[in-house]
Amino acid sequence: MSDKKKVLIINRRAPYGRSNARDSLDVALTCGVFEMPISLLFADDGVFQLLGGHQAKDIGQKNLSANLAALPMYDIDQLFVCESSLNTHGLASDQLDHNPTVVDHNAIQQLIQSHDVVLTF
Amino acid sequence: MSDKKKVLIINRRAPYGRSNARDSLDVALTCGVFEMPISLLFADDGVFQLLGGHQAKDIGQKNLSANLAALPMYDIDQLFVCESSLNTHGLASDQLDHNPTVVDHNAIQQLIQSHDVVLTF
Amino acid sequence: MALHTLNQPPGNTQCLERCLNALSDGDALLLIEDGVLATLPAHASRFDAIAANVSLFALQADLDARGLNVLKDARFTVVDDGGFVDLACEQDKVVSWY
Amino acid sequence: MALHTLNQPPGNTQCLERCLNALSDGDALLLIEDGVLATLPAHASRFDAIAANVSLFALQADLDARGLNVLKDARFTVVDDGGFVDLACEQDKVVSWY
Amino acid sequence: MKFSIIVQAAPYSCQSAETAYRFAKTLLDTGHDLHRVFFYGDGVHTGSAFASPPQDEPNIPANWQALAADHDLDLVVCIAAAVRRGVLDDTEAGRYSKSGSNLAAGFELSGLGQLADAIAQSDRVITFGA
Amino acid sequence: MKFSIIVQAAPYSCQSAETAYRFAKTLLDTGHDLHRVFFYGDGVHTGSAFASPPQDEPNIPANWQALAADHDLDLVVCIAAAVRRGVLDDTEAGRYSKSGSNLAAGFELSGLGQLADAIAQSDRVITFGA
Repeated sequence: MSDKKKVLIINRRAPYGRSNARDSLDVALTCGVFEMPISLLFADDGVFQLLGGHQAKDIGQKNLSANLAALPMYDIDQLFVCESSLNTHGLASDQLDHNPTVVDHNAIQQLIQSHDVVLTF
Repeated sequence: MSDKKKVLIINRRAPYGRSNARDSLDVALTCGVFEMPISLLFADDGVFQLLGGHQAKDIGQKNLSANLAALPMYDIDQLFVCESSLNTHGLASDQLDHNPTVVDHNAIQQLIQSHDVVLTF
Repeated sequence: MALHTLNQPPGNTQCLERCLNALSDGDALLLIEDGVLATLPAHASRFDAIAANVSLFALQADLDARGLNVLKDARFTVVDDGGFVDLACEQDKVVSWY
Repeated sequence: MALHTLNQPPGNTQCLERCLNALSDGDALLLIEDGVLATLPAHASRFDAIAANVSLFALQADLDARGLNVLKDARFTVVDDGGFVDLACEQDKVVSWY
Repeated sequence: MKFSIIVQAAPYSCQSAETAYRFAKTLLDTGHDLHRVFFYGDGVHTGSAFASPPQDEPNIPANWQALAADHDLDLVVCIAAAVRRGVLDDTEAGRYSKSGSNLAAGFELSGLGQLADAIAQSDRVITFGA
Repeated sequence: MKFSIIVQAAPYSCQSAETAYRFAKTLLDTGHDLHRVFFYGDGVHTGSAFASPPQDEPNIPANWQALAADHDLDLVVCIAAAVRRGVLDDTEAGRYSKSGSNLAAGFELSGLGQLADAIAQSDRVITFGA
């Protein structure tokens, strides 16, 4: 790698209904292997990826939260969650796993501007 | 065919962005070939399927409106469009091709109840 | 009478509203897949305008997958896959909102 | 500064709002595919809250396909595929909303 | 009661593909009939013999094949949707001069007339969409 | 300027698959470089050699192949996404004991590391999503 680009991955989809959440996590972990600085933002229905207590066996999938737990092993610790999305769904940040930082729309604009590459899932 | 089931097809997607509109039309025409009574309801972004003046050549697709023009040949003349969807997009029924009947939410409930099978696209 | 299924999350407002506006007296609504996210109390008011005798259901496996069993609003009856099939039999037709 | 592309129709409110809330001063927004349906004057007020120096564009081929060239709101500048590439070069990065 | 099922969702991308299978298995387990399963749109990829998911994930095409073998199911893949998406039986592979075919055993390619027939013949038609 | 493109959309179902191709062709026609195209999710079906669209519709896999031949492009199909969806090269077909392979010439199966590399090497990364 010639360059350590800072990558922001924005996760907007609910877990399980579509494969976006899992696809996104695979990209994040791979970038982590290559030691690229990664930030993850969870917004819209994507905030449900962080909610605890998933039991996905009966729908033939693996728990996403277990995979998210692997992030620190790749030094991925910059996790953000959109405040207005939490409010929309009546969720509090202490119901979420992985200790994301709560951010508003202005902070999200700053995240986009301060990273070199932005991927959306 | 043992039975002439009345089929309602609800079209909710914008044309071209996804294949739903074309897939739906193919089902409608096939049911027409088998002389099944078909009604078509256009709602939400699906109302744009009826807007005139499509020129889809540059995006590598065929004009959907030309295919819709084939419906009368299969005796499919029960076309409905959702009033609130037209209002949402600021469209008037006289901007639409194929002379759909404008219906409100109550009439849509009646359409669903009065058909034997409802398909959504 | 119809069984309506909805598999879209509440963020897909257009799909949820379309489904709710299509419900008639005696119909049943079953939330499946990402649709079960609408069982959260924060979304309860969206269901206030529907007819009183429309029954509301949510699919067990999908609630479990998303950790919503303990969080969901009480007016949704939880059904398993057998209950899904039963609902499809009890109603005259099935309308899928997706 | 970023080029934002949006390919979802205005009925996907969550995606449109998310995109609009993400725009910063100097960014550009290009509506593509079903996204161009938001160029209708009925949706103009949705764009009122964005920063004054965010430029708004819509892709020619997608407007043509949907019969919107004569209907679209005047504040959207029409670009062809070459203009799309140019916008991606002029801005530092591309953010795709879909 | 006699059901037919329309599957429009691609396996591994959309949960609907798995929900459709679970619904089919449950209705058969509880004594109902399944007249036909019609795979349409991206649902045609369910009929791919080449799908090779990891060992610890469900193999949705194989699950349908096993169910079809147990219950003599009619698994119809829309031919127009399948051919453009690269799901071919031997006949279509020959017609388009391809090196091989990939329609899984237990599935067949056929036209939308099979969907019209399913609508006419079934007590309930249920769509699993994408 | 050096671009990389991520394609997540399935041809024939999502217009994004066609938009991505048009964008790639335009940037090459106007003198820019295309470092890599990475097909991910349902976008992997773009690499199917079996896709057989009607004569009067665009053949998106063939269009990419022609563009790759003209410009020596690197068309990478995500191996994990492809294998589970039934897009196989000869090696994977052998590994899973399948009757044949269907990855189109001009495409190659590889891992997500190729996406990370594309991000590192390119001035612009643009996603065409589904």
